[in-house]
Amino acid sequence: MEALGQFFAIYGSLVNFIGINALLALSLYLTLAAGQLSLGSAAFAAIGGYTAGILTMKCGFPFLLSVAIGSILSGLVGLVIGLPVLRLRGVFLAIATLSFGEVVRIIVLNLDITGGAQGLVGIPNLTKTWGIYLTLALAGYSIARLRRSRAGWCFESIREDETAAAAMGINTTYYKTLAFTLGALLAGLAGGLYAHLNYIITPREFGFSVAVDLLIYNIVGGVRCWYGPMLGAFLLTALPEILRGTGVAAGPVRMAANGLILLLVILFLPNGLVSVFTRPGRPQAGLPPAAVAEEV
Amino acid sequence: MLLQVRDVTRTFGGVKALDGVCLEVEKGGVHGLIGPNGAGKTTLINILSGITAPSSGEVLLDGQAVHGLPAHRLAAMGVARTFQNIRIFPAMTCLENVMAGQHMVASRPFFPRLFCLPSARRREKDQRIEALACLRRVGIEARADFPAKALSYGERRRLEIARALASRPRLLLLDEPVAGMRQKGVQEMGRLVQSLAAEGMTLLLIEHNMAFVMGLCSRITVLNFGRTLTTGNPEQVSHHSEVIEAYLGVSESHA
Amino acid sequence: MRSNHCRSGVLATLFLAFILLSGQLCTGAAAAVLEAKIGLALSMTGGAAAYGATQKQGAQLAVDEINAATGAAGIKVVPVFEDDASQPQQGITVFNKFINGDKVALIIGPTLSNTAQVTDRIAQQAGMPVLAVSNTAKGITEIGDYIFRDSLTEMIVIPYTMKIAREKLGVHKVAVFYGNDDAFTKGGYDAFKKALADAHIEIVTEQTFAKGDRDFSPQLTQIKGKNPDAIVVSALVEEASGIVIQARQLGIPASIPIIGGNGFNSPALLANAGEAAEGVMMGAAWNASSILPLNKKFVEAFTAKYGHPPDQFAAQAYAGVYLACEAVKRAGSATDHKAIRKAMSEIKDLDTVLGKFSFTPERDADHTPVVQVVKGGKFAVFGE
Amino acid sequence: MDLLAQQLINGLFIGSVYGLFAVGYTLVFGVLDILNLAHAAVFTLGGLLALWLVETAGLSLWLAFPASVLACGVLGLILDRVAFAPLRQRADSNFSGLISSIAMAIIFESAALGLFGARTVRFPAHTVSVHIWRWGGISITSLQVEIVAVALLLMVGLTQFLNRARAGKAIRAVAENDRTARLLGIHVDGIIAFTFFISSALGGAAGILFGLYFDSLSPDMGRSIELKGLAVIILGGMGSIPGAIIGGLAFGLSEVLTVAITGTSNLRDAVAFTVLFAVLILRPSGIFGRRKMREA
Amino acid sequence: MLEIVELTVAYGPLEVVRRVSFQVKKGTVVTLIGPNGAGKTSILNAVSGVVPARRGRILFDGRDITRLPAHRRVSEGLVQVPEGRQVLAGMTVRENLELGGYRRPIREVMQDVVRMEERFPILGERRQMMAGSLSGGEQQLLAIARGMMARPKLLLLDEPSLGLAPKMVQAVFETIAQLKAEGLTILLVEQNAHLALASSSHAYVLESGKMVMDGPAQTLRSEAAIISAYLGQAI
Repeated sequence: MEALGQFFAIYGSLVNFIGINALLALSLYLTLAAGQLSLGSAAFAAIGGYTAGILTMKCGFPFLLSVAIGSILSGLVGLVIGLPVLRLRGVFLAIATLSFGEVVRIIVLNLDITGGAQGLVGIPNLTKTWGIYLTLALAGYSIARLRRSRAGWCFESIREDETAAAAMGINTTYYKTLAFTLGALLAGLAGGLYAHLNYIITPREFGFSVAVDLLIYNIVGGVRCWYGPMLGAFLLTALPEILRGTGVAAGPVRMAANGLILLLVILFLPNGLVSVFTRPGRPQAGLPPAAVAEEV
Repeated sequence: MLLQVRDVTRTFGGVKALDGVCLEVEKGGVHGLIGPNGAGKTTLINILSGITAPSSGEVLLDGQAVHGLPAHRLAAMGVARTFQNIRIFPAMTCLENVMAGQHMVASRPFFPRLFCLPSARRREKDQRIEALACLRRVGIEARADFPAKALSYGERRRLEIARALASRPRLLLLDEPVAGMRQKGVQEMGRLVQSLAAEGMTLLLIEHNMAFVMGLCSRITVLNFGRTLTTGNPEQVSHHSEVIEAYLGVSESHA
Repeated sequence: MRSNHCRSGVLATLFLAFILLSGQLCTGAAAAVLEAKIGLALSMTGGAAAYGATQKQGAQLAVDEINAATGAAGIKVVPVFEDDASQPQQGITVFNKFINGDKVALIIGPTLSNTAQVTDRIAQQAGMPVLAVSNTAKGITEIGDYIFRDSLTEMIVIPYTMKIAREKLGVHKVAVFYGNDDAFTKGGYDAFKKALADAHIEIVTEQTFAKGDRDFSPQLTQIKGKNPDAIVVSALVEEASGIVIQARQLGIPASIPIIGGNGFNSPALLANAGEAAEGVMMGAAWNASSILPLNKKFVEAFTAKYGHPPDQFAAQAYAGVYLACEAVKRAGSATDHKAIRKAMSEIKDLDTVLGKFSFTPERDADHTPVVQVVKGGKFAVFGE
Repeated sequence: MDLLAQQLINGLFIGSVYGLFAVGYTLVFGVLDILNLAHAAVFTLGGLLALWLVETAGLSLWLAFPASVLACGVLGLILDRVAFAPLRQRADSNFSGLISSIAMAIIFESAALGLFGARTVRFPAHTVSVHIWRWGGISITSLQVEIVAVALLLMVGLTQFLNRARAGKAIRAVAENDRTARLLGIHVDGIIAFTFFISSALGGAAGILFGLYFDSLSPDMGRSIELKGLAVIILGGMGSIPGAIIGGLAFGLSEVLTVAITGTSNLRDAVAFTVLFAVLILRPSGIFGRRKMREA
Repeated sequence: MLEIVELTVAYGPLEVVRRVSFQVKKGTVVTLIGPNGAGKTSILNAVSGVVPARRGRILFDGRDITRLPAHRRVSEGLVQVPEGRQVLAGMTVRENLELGGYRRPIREVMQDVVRMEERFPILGERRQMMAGSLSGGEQQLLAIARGMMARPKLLLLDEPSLGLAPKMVQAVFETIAQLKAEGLTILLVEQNAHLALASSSHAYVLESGKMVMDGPAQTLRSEAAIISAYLGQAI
């Protein structure tokens, strides 16, 4: 028990970050689940985080209300942005959302109310570990339950084959936008929790590299299953500490090890870490269908 | 008439894939659409299912103009289809593929599911039973829990049809349902099509296997170079000299 | 259906393995008489890697010197260097590890003010003394009574510099150029703005750049068009060198001085800007050209060991290790954080490479800044 | 008037730098439809390696330049072999390729950090002689002229290579239809490796010129240009060589004109990325792109 | 010249060609006919090396080339003109021709390009046009000419009449007849059975991945079975 206490004393904050990153990864997962590659989650987290932080700090709103408003505002922005950008596909969508993220970051940097580069300082520390994990559990549960609902079926069908999904009667525009908006809502929520974790948030914490990190969590964890992104977030957030623990020297070597592990996962676990846990016995053979269809 | 196609033209970058095509499909009939490769058959099916819009012309479904409507609206009006290059959802199981196909007819509210209400479980159970029935219908019930990508070619075709059936369509468009199948599979597919027609479903099918087409269809339309060559019953069509020419090439007597 | 296959047990197993793994780290600190374990949280990778690297060099030099003289000084330093990757998130874990795992006497760092805003609160709550050696942002020492810093802030350095500039150069209208996406440079800008207002100097234009920018010509062109008496720049040395070179290339004459703050006080400015740096003025916490024996010895030893001269960050880290040792020595304990805190706060007029050093009652550095100018490829004290 | 003229020159110049970076970037995208996010890391290594050759190995720049460009080409071959070739048959190859290129970027950057240190360094003074010409209030340096010239030369040269040389035509054939290319007897895998070689060599060359002009090289120097490079190849049309250069110029000019017109530089990047966003929405194929929008 | 022994081609679980054997003698035109999906294209692709043979052997000029990479087979003189023409639409007509001779010395190629443009005047007229802007028939001629640029010993023609207007079909088959007269060996895949049989000496009939019949083209032309394979028993 003492070891556990010791563990939490050192790694309590890491546990918090894992929870937040898992939430953010889930928010991206929602759009990926509908087959859309978005890199906007970091920007939505910024919108939610700054809104919530400012409301608590400057308007004296209660914590939960601030976080809720931040999340809803982020969702609304997601809706407005989603409608035009979701006509794009693949990397084009990714880059459009990325440039949206840059614009958000620069706006935050230039506003007075956000504290500019020095960040929003002095946000009360109200987010608790149990709060993060309760949210994560609820979000994870909801997303897991979403799977068999109408929207869940639509997301999955669109991801698998958008044309076939449309021919089956799915209003693809509606459901893509829905996925995007829900993702923004969740990212905003995670941002709000994050803002109340460390007394301070700065624009740099919501930049390009964070957006890419979230994508990496999803791909490494696996996007075929709702817990994949959480697993990815867990592993990659903890990785620097694991490497620190195993005595890999600080600095470039640790960074290289980080990159190497990412590379190995991509090369050898095509469906991410979750595929390690997929029960064998279910036949998985076969080329992607496109290869078959083309030749016959 | 369930379906009327009037003077439909579709161009792609200056090339006319369809050029003034007319077509009428009776309610409850099995209508064949044949013609050599590149005749525009698939383009026509794409227009009828809303994947592409016609450049000009009209499509009427039950007397109502539907051309240019998006695919999901046409599906809501009872049009289902399969694809020539089989577009099943490879990562889902067969049962899941069919359950996804129930989109138009199944009620799946989120909140009862979220709270694990019995109603949600009951509903899902019913839908599962119905989906299994669709799989049974096409003869791959035993594959229900297989991932779709693990199926053989013929099974994939059938799965795609099962998925289309799940939406209980009025009009089913089949794009080469027996391509690449062996004789036994062809016969089974023929029986399936007949039984569907017997239940009052209307079918429009593209197929190269003439035995299949001739044996099943009450009427056949022949396309060549984007135009309607002729429409008639199998007997008329198979003895139509232009049809034979289109298929076998210019025979020497004509050359 | 597939959700049946999702097993949370897997997560739990991983988690357990992780706990076991980390348990190994916590093999407690061996107790030796006055063996001072000092945690140094520095940015060795990421955006601030260049600063972390030079800080580590400066600190290591001090550690080596102190340990070489252990017999006389009666104290042995065991440094624990950790990389926070320039990220607050990792900084927190590093601090928690220092406090609860390594059980260090005190912590030096972290490199970035943004990180310090977060980590120092943790240390304050845990009653762990922290000595900042590079944070210059507002409000760091206000976090609590366990937070000290030996880095003179821009708020002190810059007003002094502007006063001198106005008196000696007759500067009346200036252009301000600063990095607006970085806490240090933005803080410097705030300090400049306040100092300029206090000194009644007019600002003709304000321009900004972003961290990592290499091309400053559009902004400098705008500035040139406004004909200021001087250009006041708040930048770190990477950007500072580029700004200085490009200003001169664009034909802004040497008669219009460029005035900077702490960020400019680095040999990298001389190395990277070369001749263009001639005449650049800066307020700084550390006098690189000081001929005081302590400082001369430091510069020589540093240059000999690493092959390049030290910068202000190295000097402040170097001084920080000495200050930390002094506090531990006076407290007579490497584990009594309260005593170390008290001893630290009582340091007065200690000879360091920064000059005669004391802590203010607010635990900030108290020593006179210096206004330097680049002359003949070297830093010189302005007006001397 | 001088002011505006000078700003236009500034824009032309920085635009050429963006273009130089983007040329190699866009080449790989044109052939493989994959964003190679390690391009920025190769760019950095190119500059740092040339510096090391000049400073430590004592070579003249005329030797160091080709040597390090060649070395970067070899890095490109490694990149292809390790990060891209193994994924090529995978259905999600541009998803996973994106991630593996990020992994390689991390590894390359850590190598730069480990080998060359984190400090910002520069080529020894007078490695190249610099002239400054002044007319009235306008000034241009010889290096600026040289870089614009190199950018234009590369644009023309590379376009000519692709249009006239047999290997260039083979690259275009592979880009258009790799199956047909194979039927024509083109060794497709070899051509792809060759494309990576050229692309990375160009990236390295851009890194050296960048380092020479700005007198500053550091392991993270690729980061700030990476995102802008992405913007440039979208503006120019992915895969289009003239597009990359002209897109670079357009992006550079949009930056300086924002500064010149508004008088402040706070919104410089925000305007640039808003333009990018708008271009994506209104004309996803870019200014010079003729290719259809591609699926993910 | 070409001998196929027990060739099986499969995509994942799906075997599209099962144990097919046939041969093409030097200087002859041999046709593979059969309905859509019979596996004709897959055989050609296996011979060209763009899809792997799952089982069986491919012998060319007596040499086993089953494992030879595709680009090396072109050097050996085994050249495919793919179905649907597959010209490089974004490149000019001339560039398409040049790339046809990719594996040959550049000087010879330039001479051959000129020769080819003389032979197909329409291609000469359009040499600077994008190949994608040609009509279907012109594209087919270009594809054949491009294939000839490799100086093939054996030309594999996949559905040259596909989607072409009757007039163009005739032009294409006239070209094939000329090539045959010049002594070129051709393996032809065609759904236009009459034309194909008229221009070839031997034919193999495929159905569902299996060889169901073969014989001299003249004999097969009168076979009712051919017609039934295409139009079903109804005729």
